[in-house]
This record gives sequence, structure tokens and C-alpha cells, in this order.
Amino acid sequence: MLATKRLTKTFGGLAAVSNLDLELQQGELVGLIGPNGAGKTTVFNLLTGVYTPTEGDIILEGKSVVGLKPYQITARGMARTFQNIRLFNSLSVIENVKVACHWHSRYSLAGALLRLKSCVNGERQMQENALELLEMFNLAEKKDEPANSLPYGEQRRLEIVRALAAKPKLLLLDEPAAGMNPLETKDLMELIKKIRRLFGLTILLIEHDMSLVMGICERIYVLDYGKVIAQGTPEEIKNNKRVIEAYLGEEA
Amino acid sequence: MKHKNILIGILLIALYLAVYAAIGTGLIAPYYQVNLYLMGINIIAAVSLNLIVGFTGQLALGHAGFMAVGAYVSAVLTLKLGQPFLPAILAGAVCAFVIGIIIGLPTLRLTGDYLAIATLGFGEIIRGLLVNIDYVGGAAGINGIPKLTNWTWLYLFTLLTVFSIKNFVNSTHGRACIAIRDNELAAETMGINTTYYKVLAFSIGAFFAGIAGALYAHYFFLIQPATFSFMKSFDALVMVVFGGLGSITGSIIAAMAVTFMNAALINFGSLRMIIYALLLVIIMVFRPQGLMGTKEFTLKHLFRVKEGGSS
Amino acid sequence: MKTYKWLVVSLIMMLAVSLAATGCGKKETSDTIKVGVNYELSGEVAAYGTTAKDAILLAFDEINAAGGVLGKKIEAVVLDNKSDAAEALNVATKLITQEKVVAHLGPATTGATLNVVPVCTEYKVPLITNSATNPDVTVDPQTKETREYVFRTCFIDPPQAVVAAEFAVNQLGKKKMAVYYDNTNDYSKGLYQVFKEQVIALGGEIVAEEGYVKEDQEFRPTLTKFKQSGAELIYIPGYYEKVAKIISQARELGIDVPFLGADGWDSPDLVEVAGPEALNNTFFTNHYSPQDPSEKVQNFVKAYKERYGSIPASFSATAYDAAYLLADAIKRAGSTDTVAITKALAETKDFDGITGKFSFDEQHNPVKEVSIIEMVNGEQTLKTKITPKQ
Amino acid sequence: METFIAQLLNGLSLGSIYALIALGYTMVYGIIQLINFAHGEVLMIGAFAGFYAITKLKLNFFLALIFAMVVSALLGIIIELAAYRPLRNSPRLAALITAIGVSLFLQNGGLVVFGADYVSFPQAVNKVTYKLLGGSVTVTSHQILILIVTIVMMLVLQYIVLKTKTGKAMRAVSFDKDAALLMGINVDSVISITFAIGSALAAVAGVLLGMYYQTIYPLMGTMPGLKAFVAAVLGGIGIIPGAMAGGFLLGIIETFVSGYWSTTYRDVVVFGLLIVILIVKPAGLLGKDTREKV
Repeated sequence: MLATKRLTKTFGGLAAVSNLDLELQQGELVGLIGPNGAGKTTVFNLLTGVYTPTEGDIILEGKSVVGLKPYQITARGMARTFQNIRLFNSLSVIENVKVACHWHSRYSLAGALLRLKSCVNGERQMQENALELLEMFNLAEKKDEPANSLPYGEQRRLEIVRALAAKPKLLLLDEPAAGMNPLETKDLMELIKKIRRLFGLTILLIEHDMSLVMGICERIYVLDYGKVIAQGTPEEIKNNKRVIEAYLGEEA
Repeated sequence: MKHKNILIGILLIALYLAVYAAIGTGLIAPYYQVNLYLMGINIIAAVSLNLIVGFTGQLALGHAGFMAVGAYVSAVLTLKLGQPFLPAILAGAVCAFVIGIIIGLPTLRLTGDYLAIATLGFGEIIRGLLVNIDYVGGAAGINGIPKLTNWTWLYLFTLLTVFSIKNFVNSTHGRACIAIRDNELAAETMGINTTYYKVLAFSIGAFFAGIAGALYAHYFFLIQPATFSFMKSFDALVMVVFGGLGSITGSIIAAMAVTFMNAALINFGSLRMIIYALLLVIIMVFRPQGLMGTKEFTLKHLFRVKEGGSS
Repeated sequence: MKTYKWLVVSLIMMLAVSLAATGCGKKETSDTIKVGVNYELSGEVAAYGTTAKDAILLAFDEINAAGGVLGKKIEAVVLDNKSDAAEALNVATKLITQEKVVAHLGPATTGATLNVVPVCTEYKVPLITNSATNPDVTVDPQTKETREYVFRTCFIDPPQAVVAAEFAVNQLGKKKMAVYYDNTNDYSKGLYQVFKEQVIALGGEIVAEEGYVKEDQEFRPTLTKFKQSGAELIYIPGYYEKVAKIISQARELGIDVPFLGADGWDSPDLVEVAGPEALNNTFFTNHYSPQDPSEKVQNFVKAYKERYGSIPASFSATAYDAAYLLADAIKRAGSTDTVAITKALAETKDFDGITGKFSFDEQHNPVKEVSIIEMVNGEQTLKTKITPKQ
Repeated sequence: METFIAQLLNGLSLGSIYALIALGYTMVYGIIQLINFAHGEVLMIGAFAGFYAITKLKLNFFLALIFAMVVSALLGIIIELAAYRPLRNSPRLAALITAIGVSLFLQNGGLVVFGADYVSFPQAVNKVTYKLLGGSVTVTSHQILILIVTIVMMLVLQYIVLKTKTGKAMRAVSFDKDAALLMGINVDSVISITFAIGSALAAVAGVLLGMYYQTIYPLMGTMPGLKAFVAAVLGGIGIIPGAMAGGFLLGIIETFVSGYWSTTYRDVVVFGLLIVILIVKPAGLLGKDTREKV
């Protein structure tokens, strides 16, 4: 599904990520963990095309996506959420979702300007798709509210809905549980399991909350100073010496 | 929904006929007619700039440059090449559109104030080139342009502008532009080609600015490079911000209010601009988000006000 | 709710403004003759518009003090066109259709005037401009017909430039000339074209020509270029403010050839800015000279100086003449009918103005002598007077 | 060669005036990220203050310069207080429109108060012309004075910003207003001081412009203001040496285009070059590319 080969990104001589080799199989749920500043989000930014790698390759479904723009990578079937929520605040909840429908159900510009039938139909289609998704995630009632008026937890959920609306095959979640209480985190775990099942997704997630990572991930990569220091099942990671060092070292 | 559209349609036709009759019978004095035309041209300029600045969030200060392109191209076609008015207007608009793409592609990579100064620069370049082209009269400009802009053309193109841009922002394309304004990075990772949409909004805005310029040229007889200085771009920007960034009805109301203010202040002689400037500062200080904010004024508002009044 | 409160406040504010505005305008009494004064009082060329307006108001006050015209006082309705051609049209429409003025004075620039001409023609109201020098102002370039309602009290471009070229070649004996003109100004470009043609016709040569733009303050780069070209005389058909700086910067660069210019030079500021020394060996063509000993001129200069604190420039003089010319035409027409006034204006014969005795030719341009002024130690002295070939 | 040197000297004088104005622009921009379109008008008021100080108060040149700086500084503080401060937490475009409003107000107020006419500026410093290279290149004492004043002003400004406590506070405020507030910095007064210094610099530029070009008038600030803004952006807005570099570069380019090609294409070339530079270096010549943190 997804593989990176010797992926490297340097900022002014400082390597944020170096020689990273990741591999995700179809349908896997993989966690990416590591102490603060380990380069996790940089990995996401490289994968989604926000940054261009200094070296190395990213292969999505057998084809390299290096050098593509983020929107092109999205069209290849990758979508993401953000660590710091990035919703379109002046748009309503449902419009946020519709923005993500853009790449696959777009209609012509002329249709839009003159409000031709293609536009009306296209809009109806998007509305239906979006509403369906919102209903699935219990957000349908709030569809016309401004996105930034939602409570924090719902904003996070909306971000996931929005990413799903882009019809991804691979979903990247950047700290989905950040700022949530244990109860909300538990709900989130159920939600992630559910979407994976329903949409047949491959998921890569960054998370600090160990209960979540250990609870749902099948495989985990541990990153420190931009390098993979360990990988394996949750059990293996829990007992890995270098991982414990890295985390304790950070705390000390 | 259907009923509302029919109602709006009837209101618009009624407005057209009413003004048409009022001009014909002399009910609207010639002086008010001049301001009526200015109002229409200002509405087109403000609404089209709002698409760029308000909806897409790209601070552009070269709108007058596109008006100049529309004005010059259409004037050359009607005056020097003897073409009819409608193709001349459209040719002017298309030229502005193309130049919008040419200018937009490199500059829209810039953000914020850097974009502002680059677009301002392009406006000045267009003006500087016009001064040096003797075919269009250099600094003296083109004089004796036939007065072809009448109420029907003005009304038609104002409606065309307003409704095209309204349709655009309410479509998936427009939503893409708003998404870029709200959060460019998120928009791009949600599958939106940000460069394409920025350039698209910019050049559609330029297209309608070209129409405004063409209508202007064929009402005021004379166009000169100096007419389209950066002060004219500022005028349009004032209307957009005053009306509310991202509110089409706001831009329309503001364009009308600014034209009205300008006409009302005419009697103050040399104090005219001082009062105008003061009003500008006061309005902005007390209403920084503009008249309408990002909201639209709809028929519902009218009814709500009425209900509120009766209770 | 807050929105509507604010809307109400702003509406009241606007209403107040417009009420105050209409309040100012409505002083309709039948014992005054309303004259529209449409000038550039703000914006880029406010300086020219303001001096013209000042001179016109001075003239009207004098006329009114002497009993007015046809037993009525002249009332000037002064409006600002912001140095914007479209605004000039807006203002003219207001003056003619709302204020019902019997005549229209201004605007100062050719562009704005051309924009006003159709309105005046449509409503058959005479227009007199004091400084729009382009021939097209009074003659339609397409039909070659004289515009019936448009008059001016200044020269058109050609006569001055013809005289200047003759003076440069024949009297000063110069062959190689440079021209430095204002590229953003039709007046300046018009003079430059005619001068160039004439010089070549008289056997001279233009060795360098360059334009500056309105906002320029820095002329050294071009002057340095002129210096290399070997020009024996530099013609600057521009306005005093730039001319003073150009000459001053040129002398600084060691350029000591004579400079020659036109009526735009005429202002006391020329000497103040450039200094008397730099101005030696410079000449310009003009309508009048404030040093003209005639009583009429001296009275005008004195009255203007008392009221506004400065010596009137030639644009003040032509504007002053425009005001008196209009009063004279109303008197001769014996009525305030706009068409009758227009007719009287067209028949003007030997009107004795500040800027000389003149009549209108069939193109509504004043026929008058051109004075050539030489600057000698900061004083304007009359070098010679030449009647241009028509 | 002589022509080249002569043109270079012309360019340096023009450039130092642009640099001086750009310094003020950049300071104000650096601290509140506002394009202060009224800066050119503050310059104009400074020039008139200097004019009245010399002609009415009979002060000598340097006292008049200080007088003008004080007047402009006060004006800058008042403008910030009345027109910009209420808008500090509003959309930036609202503040931009206010700035345009203030600029129009001062311009047209100037037209009414000072009159529309050009006022000739007294030559309070004797102009001496020095001839170099056998007379083919000339330099005046005014040109030298302008160059020296500009460089001194930049050094003083760099010292204030980098070495003094006020300067540290300025940098803190420009970096993060809220954090600065938490650190006990009086943000309001720091912004006022910045406006005062920026406006005082504008006054210096105004008086020097008056002296160099010999006339002042109410609209004198508009074009130099716009050009200086271009210079500031060219060098990287918000960066003091950038404003300096941008100013000199702009002055020299303008001079060379006028001198070797044509004045009428000067602005076309200047703005064209600006756009090319911005496309190659989107944050200006000395600006750092800052990427949004994701």
C-alpha cells in the first residue's frame, strides 16, 4: 500500500527525518509514536506532499508520489487530519465536508457560473454524500452550524469526517486524541475501528496517548531524532529497551 | 425556494422598468443619472474585487489595472475599429481575464502584503505602458468615445456580475476559494488545487473589472492612464472592506453608499475629501468587520425586521 | 441587533450629511446670476485649480462691488472635481442641471475639460477654460468643427511653440537643441511636438529629447545625459515647479546653456526655488508679465497679493480674464440666456484683459501677442513681443 | 565612465532619501504588521513643520530638524492612538483602509491649511558644489549631508533596536504581542514609541526632501511614500538593513533607467523588477522565508 524508502528531510542542515523506511500493508492500522520533536508530523507532511523530501522515495500503491502537490496526492487516495485542528471556520459543518468532496464530484465552471443543471445535480450529490457521512458520525443535527462553534471533541470528529469525504484509501490521523479525556478517547477508539471496518481503510496514526495506540494499533513504529528506533507489535514495543530509554530520557 | 426566485425575478424586472421609465420621463434628473451609472460601475468593481479579496482572501491592489484593460480594449474596438458595443465589452473583459491569468500565475504564490505590493506594481505597470503607447493617446488618453452605455446595458451587466459571482461562490468552486481563505494548507490536503483556484478567482475578478472599465469608458467619453491610478484600486477596496469581506450584498450596499456619500459631499468644495476621509476612518473604527461582516442581506432580513418591529 | 442599531446610526449620519449638503446649495434667489466654477481643488493638480478659482472669486467680488451685471450680483457656485475627469463631468452635470448656472468656468486641465464639453454642449451652456491648451478642446478633431459652446482665454499649444522656435533659432542663433517635456501632460507634449517641427523647419536640430513624469523630483540622470549630447539650448515646455528644479539641478551639474520655456514657467516660485543666479540666461513665452507697468495689470497683481498673499501666476491671470470676459459677454448679451451669452462670447472683439487685448478667432481661441520674457537676476524683463503666424 | 560615476552619485542621493522613508515604514510594519499608508503624509507634515520652524521661528537647520521630528513624532502617536489602536484586534484590512483614510485626511487637510501651491523651502544649509574628475562630475554639500544623515539615522536605529531596553521590548512585541504582554512589557507604550521614532524619521526625510528638491506641498509625500514602501518590501519588510538596502537599490535603479534609457519607462522597470525579485525571493532580498508551522 504505502512504502517509504530512505526518506530524508533536512531543514538548514538539521535532519528532521533521516533514512526512514516505513511500510504499510493494505488494511493495516499502524501507529507512529515517539517523543516530542521526533519528527512524526514531518513524516506526515512529507507523505502528504506539504514538504518535498530532501532524499528518498514515497511509494503509494506502487507509484512514486514524490514531487506531487498535496491535492494530487489526495486524489491518489490519501487524506489526513491535523494535530492543531484546521477546519474552515467560516463554513458550516456540512460545507466543510463538501469541500473535501471537491476532487471527486466536481462539475464544470460554466455550470457553476450560470447555475446549470450539472451544477444543481452535482451540488445535490455532494449534499447527499456529506449528509450521509455526518449522520454516520452523529453530526447531522449540527450540519448548518459554523464549524468553529462546535465543541472541541466534535471538531476533531468533523476533521475525520472531512478527511473521509475525500474518499481515501489511506487515512493519516495526527494525534486524534489530543486534548480528549479518557472517556472521549475510548469513544474515539471505537470510532477508528468502525471507520476502518466500514470503509476498508488503511490507517497510519500519530499519537501520544499510549492507551489508544496500544489498544488499537496492530503495528507500531517508534521514531526518535528522525530515525526509526524500533518497530513491532504493541507487546514488543512495550518491552523494547531503546523505546523506554527514549521516553524516559525525554522525561529526565 | 421556487417562489422566492420568482419573487426576486419580478422585483428585479420591476426595478429595471421603474428606473427606465423614471429616466425617460426625466423623473431622475441628469445629475442623479450620472451617479446612478457610477453606482452600477462601482458595484461591478466592488463585487468582483470581493471575489478576490473577500472570498479567496488574496489582497490584491491592482484592480484599476484590469479596469484600464477593459476600458482601453473596448474603446479601441468601438472608436477606432468600428465594432459594436457588446463584442467590445466582452473583448475587453476577456483581455482582462487573460492578463489576470498572466499576472496571477507568478504573483499569487506570494502572500499577504507581498502580494498586495506585487499586484499594485502590476497595476502601475499597465498604467506605465499605456502612457507610452501612442496608439491609445499616451498620457492624454482616448477622447471622444461614443456614449454607448445606457441603463439597459448597465443594469444587465450589473446583474450578470452579481449573479455570476453569487453562483460561483455558492458552488463547489467558490467553496474551494473560501476554504483556501480559511486555511490554505487544509484546503490543499483536502484535494483542492490552490494555485488553480487562486488564479481562477483572480482572473474572474479581472474579467468583471474589465466589464466595469468598458462601461466606464463608454459613459465618460474620455479615458486616460491617470484615471486608473492606484487610488481607483483603493476606492474599490474601500467598498469591499466597508461592505464586509465575503459579503456580496455588503459590497453592493457599500458601493451604493460610497457613491452616495461622494455625491452628497460634492457641495462642500475643498472640504469634500477631508470629510470623506474622516467618515472612512470613523466607519472603520466603529465597524471594522464592515457593514455586513461575512453575512448576506436576504429578503428574510426584511421580514425579520418587520416582525421585530411589530412585536 | 447591534447591526441594525449601527445601520440606523449610519443612515442618520448620511441623512444629516446630505441635508447639510442640500442646505448649502439651495439659496435660489432671482437677483443673482449663478456661474459654475468647476475646478481641481483636491487631488493631483489642485495647485492649478485652486489658483484659478481664487482669481475667479476675486474677479467676481470686484464685479459685484462695482454693481454687478445687469443689476444683479454674480454668484459663484464652486465645486471640486478631485482632479478626476469623471468627477468633472459629474460636477458639471450638477452645476448645469441642478444649480442651473448660466455659464461654466473650468476645469483647468485638458482631459477634464474634454469630459465636460459634451455636457455643456447638450445643455447649451457656455464653457470658458483658462488653461486647457489642447486644440481639441474647442475643435472636434473628427469633424474639424468648432465646438459651439467652448471658449478659452489661454493660448493653444502651437503659437507659443512656433514663437519659441523662431526665437531660439533666429534671435539666439542656436542650432542644436534638447527638449525636456512632461510626458504625462498633453500641454507639454503638444508644445514639444510643435517646437520640434519648427526647429527642424528652421534648419535646427534636436540632439536629445526626453520626457519626465508628473511625480518626478530627480532630473539629474536625464540632465547628465543632455550634457553629453552637446545641446546648445534646452527647451522645457513645463510648469514652473518642475522647471525651477530642472534648471537648478542643471546649473548644479555645470550645464550653462540657455533654457527656454513657455507660460507654465510663470510664477514667483520659479525664482524662489531656482534662485536668481541659476535663472540668468533663461527665456519663456508668456501671456503677460506681472512686471507689466500697465495700471490694469498692477491693480490686479496688488489686489491678488492682498487677498491671497502671493503674486498671481499666468493661470491666475487667464482665469481672472475668463471671469471678466464672461461678465462682459453677459452685459453685451443683455440677458442671462445661455445661448445669448454664448453668442456674445463668440463675438468678442478686442477684449482688454490682463493677458492682453484679444478677440476670438473662428475656433474660439484668443488671438493675442506672445511676450518673450527674459529672466535677469530674478526679475522678469520683456525681451520682445512676437505675433504668431496663424 | 564619468557619466557612470555621475549617475551613481545621483542614484545614491535619491536612494538615501528612499531609505530614510523606508526605515520608518519598516519599523511600523515590523511592530504591528500594518502598511502605514499615512507615512508619506507624516513626512509632509514634518516638512511643513521644518519650513515654519525656519521661516517663522527663525531656527537654524538642525534645530528646525529637531522641531520637525518632535511634531511628526507627536502626530504619529496621535494617529496610532486615534485611528489604529481601536483596530488592533480587528481584521488587518480594516486597519489598512483606516490608514488610507488617514492619508487622504492629512493630504486634503494640508491642501486647505497650507494651500495647494508649492511652497519654496528655504536653503538653510549653504549649498556648495564640488567638482570632481575635472568638472564632469559634481557633488553638492546637500547630497553629502543627505547621505550622512541617512547612514547616521540607520546606525542610531540599529543601536536602539539591538542594544537598548526599548529596542528589546520592540522586538518582543513584534515577535509575539501576547507573550510580550505576559512578560510585563507595556505593549501600548512600546507601539507608541515605535510610531514616534518612525514618524520622526519621516520628518527628517521630509525636511531633507524639502531642502534637496527646494519645494514642499501637501501632496509631496504620496509618491515618495509609495516608492519607499516598495523599497521596504524589496529589502524585506520589517528588517532595518533591508529597508536601507532596498532604498539604495531602488534609487540607483531608477537613476540608471532614467539616465541610460527613458524616464517614462522608469516606473514600469522598477515595478517589474520588484515583481521579479519577489517571485525569486518571496520575502524580499534580506527577508527570511518562514514556513507556516503545521
